[in-house]
Amino acid sequence: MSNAYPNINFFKVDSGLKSWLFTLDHKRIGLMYLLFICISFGLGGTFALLLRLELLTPGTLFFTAKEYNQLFTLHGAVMVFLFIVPSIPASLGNFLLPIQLGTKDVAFPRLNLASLYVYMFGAVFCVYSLFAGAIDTGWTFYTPYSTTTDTSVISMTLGAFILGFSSILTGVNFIATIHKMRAPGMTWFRMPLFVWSLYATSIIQVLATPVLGITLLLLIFEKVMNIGIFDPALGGDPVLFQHFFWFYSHPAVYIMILPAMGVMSELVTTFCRKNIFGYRFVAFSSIAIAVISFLVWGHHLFISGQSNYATMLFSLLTFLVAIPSAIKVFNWLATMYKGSIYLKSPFFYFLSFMFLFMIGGFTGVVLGTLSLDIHLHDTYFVVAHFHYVMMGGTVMAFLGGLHYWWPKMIGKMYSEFWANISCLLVFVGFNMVFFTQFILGAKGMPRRYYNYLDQFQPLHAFSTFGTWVLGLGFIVMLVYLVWSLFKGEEADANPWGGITLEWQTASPPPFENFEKLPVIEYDPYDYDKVKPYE
Amino acid sequence: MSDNHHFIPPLKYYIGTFIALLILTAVTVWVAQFDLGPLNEPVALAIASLKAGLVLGFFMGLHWDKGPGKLFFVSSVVAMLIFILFTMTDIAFRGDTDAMESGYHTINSPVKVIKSLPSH
Amino acid sequence: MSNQLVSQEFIPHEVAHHFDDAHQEFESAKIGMWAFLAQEVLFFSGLFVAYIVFRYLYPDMFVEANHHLSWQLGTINTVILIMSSFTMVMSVRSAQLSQKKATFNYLVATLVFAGCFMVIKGIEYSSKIQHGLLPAKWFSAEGVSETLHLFYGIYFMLTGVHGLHVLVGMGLIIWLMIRTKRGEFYADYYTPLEMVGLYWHLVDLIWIFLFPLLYLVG
Amino acid sequence: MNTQSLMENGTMILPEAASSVASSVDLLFYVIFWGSCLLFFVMVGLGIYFIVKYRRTQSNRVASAQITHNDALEIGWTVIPLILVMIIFVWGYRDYLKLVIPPVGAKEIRVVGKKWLWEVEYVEEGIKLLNEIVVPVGKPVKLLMTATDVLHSFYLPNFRIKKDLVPNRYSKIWFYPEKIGNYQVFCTEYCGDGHSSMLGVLKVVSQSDYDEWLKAGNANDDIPLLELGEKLYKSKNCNACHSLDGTAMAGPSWKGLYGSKRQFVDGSDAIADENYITESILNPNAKVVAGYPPVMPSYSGLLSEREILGIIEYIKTLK
Repeated sequence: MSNAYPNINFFKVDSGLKSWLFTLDHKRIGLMYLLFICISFGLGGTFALLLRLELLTPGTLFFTAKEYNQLFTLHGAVMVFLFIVPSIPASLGNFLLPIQLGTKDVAFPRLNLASLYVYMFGAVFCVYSLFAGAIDTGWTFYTPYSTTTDTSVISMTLGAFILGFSSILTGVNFIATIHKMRAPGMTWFRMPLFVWSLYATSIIQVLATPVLGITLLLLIFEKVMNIGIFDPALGGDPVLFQHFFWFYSHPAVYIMILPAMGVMSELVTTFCRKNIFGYRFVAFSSIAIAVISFLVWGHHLFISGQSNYATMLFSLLTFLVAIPSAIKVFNWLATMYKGSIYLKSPFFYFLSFMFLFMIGGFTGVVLGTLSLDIHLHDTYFVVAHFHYVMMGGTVMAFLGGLHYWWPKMIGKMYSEFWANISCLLVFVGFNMVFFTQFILGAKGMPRRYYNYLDQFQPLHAFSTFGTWVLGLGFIVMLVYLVWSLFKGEEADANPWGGITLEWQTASPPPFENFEKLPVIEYDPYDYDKVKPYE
Repeated sequence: MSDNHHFIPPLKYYIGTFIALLILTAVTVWVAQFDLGPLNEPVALAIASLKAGLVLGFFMGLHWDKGPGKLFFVSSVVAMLIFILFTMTDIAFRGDTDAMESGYHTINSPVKVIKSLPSH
Repeated sequence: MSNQLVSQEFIPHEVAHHFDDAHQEFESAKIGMWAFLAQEVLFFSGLFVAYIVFRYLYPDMFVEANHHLSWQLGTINTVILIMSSFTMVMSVRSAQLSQKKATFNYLVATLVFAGCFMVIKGIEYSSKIQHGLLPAKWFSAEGVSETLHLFYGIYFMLTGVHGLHVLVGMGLIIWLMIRTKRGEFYADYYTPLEMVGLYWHLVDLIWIFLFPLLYLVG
Repeated sequence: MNTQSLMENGTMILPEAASSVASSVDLLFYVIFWGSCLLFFVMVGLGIYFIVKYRRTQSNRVASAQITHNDALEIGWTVIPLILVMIIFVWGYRDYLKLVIPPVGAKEIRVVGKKWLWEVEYVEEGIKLLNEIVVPVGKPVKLLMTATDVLHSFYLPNFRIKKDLVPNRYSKIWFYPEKIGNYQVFCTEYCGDGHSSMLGVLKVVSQSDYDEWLKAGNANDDIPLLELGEKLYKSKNCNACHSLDGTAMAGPSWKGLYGSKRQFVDGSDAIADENYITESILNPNAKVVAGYPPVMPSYSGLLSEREILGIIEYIKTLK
């Protein structure tokens, strides 16, 4: 079996639907993940457009209160569990991790395929929930509302429970791969920073996701047989549910953002042709974020009736997590200094990320501050903050990575002109939607409101207009990417002049990733030693 | 293929562990007959931890393991302890500041209430 | 030494294409397994937190509940699980020594112990059901404190999830028995045995903590 | 009942501060805000400068220097932000304690949150209000709150305070009103279909008005019945669940309700007359109309006989 197809690219090595459904090739699995993730993003985005449309005016426009509640719940649940948690690790990570490590595949290819099927199985439950009286609890499933509502809480939580295992399997696989499958000469400190960030992500996936599993299992049992642990009417404690839920869901936020940070490190080095500034600080800050992420979940409970000692402790630790994130941003900026900056669409996404993530980070400091959080908690300020981090951060990085690696994965180039247009539309639309929400929130507009006071209307309307610009940006992107699939120019092996391992093999890569397995002699971003452009 | 031959632990470790586990089970049941007051839980958990250590070290081979297994297991236990302890900082201290209500706003506080209210 | 044995009794193992050698394959599996076990610990941690929180909130209720549980049955089950752990580890050891028959027999013993554990668990469950000591919806016991159903909510979740792990383990052991019979495990390759062994010991490990917490401390 | 506008009053992005602690909270907000703006614009400026100066050209095809690290710089931008956020933490925590720990002698008012209204009770005075709290200016007030069904959260933007209401538990919140006016109360913990209608108002009045209000009680005797009913429809939050135009919300619409035949979940039916409507207000779960969840709270003790009559008169007019 080994080296049977040294030079044939992985698309051509085999064909037919079966060759995809039963493939063990990490590249094909990554692409299938990418497809499902994009579909989920489209679904979640559609819910977002609809719910913003309803908020164009106060009072009823198209939907009833219940339908609106279902819309924002589905938007949250689909975006979090189906899109953003697996987005970068399972698609881009799956495709690139073995290549960047200089190996043929992940450690457990069958487990990798299993995780894809588990993902699809979980997705079936989530989609079923759409039709069986869509869930209306908010994606946080807070008790006792979730235990008393008559919507399809069970199928959605079961879906999320199953998706959790998909995430765990990916994490286990990546950990074993990074520990054991590195190419000869690739020491820990010669790994690309994207790999470091995936390692940190995997730690969180493995250690935090099972708690989500048991939480949702308890919630399901709570609904089926009233075990009462979270039900105040039976002597249970609803605030305990919030502890359980956020013990996973806060680290999960870092499952979402850490791989994005890894993508940023790749983009900035390649497009500046420069060694990353402070490799070890950037690498260790990923691990630091992973560790600290387990210590801060209580900042979601500042007004829940949690004890004041816990509140103090969690606020203190929350501030600590700001530091490694700040280090990364400073280091990326420093990397640009004296570089040779190549202004192409992936780098525009890098710049968007920097811009938006900084705003997300600064408002995070505001929210971590106890006295201010009391005012801002559960207002649009929080909504805007996490969209700046999740969408302005993770989605921008996802798009940046997608554009950066698209020629590598597909072997085709897309239209740079339309890519720039779409990046601009997304950036402008995004700020229109969410910057207004900072003001709304600070002025006191609570979140999850179907109806609102008339005085808030101008800003709400502006925000809704923004979603149309944003939506247009994504439609443009969809068009030129699909177009490039069929009509795009053939891509070079190394269109950007990168020097990490994926750029040293063909586009698309051969079945076993490299013609000859590489031996690593340099640091990953050593542009003094490796000069692909000469 | 010479590097494939794994280290095979001597049998005495397995038998020793087995007997020690049985003895410790007997001990924990025996100790439970006595009421040690606040020490009940710590003693039972200490014995359980000792048993767990034996299982981990010998049956699961961590004693001989050169890979990151120990690190993984320790991190999972640490994560669990964080989960327990941090949750308990909430559960065990709710209403903790009730006692401060009589005094707090007199501590050089810039809250205007102090000046205008004689009760402070 | 094993080449001869392989030809007679065993099916030689083929290293998967993406690994350099069998050693890397084995070590990868082991790291993956330890990562998975870490996941298992955290999965149970939620139930332990629930236990601790409610024990803190309702200490008297836990003392009362303790009198309902039979420490004798708990002790027997503990001993059974320890014995099954021992036979499991002996089975792996026999495979390391390429002793096919012993490997198989130890697996059978492990399976039998696991079965006994589940039977005793069943006896305990049926007596709880008889007395109506069940989670809230079905709780019908009389003359006990109001919140006792919370203890049984936690009790059934803890032992139920643990029991589910035992059942999964039994399935895995049967799968191992079939593969052993076919002669797939020998000195150079026994990865699945080792991995299921680790899993089985973890299930034992969790019971080691459940036993004093549920049956003894009261 | 109009509350003062959150959008129009106040500083740049915060609503008007109406309590003693709010000004200190706002100061910290703006300190972080302007500090962040400064750092943000320095970073963005540097970024733009780098892009312009170091963009790829024929003469700049290769990075002009490969700088791998600079320990002093990196330790600097690790330690300095750490110190800054620790200062913010301590400041925030000190203000937090002021916000959550009530002073002695604060007037205690009970608040119960339920789907989807606020029940307010003055225990000493024996007054019950709905979605409305009346307090005198210049006296600290403590709210002792609980919920009866799901989580709710009591939010007073002008006072910068918010607290969850948890079933089976009491939570408390306090404030010191400094200015006379009507202030908006929101529910900020998602609680179902009527979440966004679970509004209330805090009326801060002068001491003399307050004393007069206490004396007068909560009588609505001088308003004609029909007008009273129309007023109560909004002020008692009937509008959260009952529409006037025939749309089904959490509860049946009031349009054409009077005199119609009602089909109940248990299969029985009845004509909606005065007695039926009164029963539905005081004991809503006795007869639940088919197709609707049994979520309406009882208004027993919250509405006087005259007020119920007013509502019935009002329903009669909705054909």
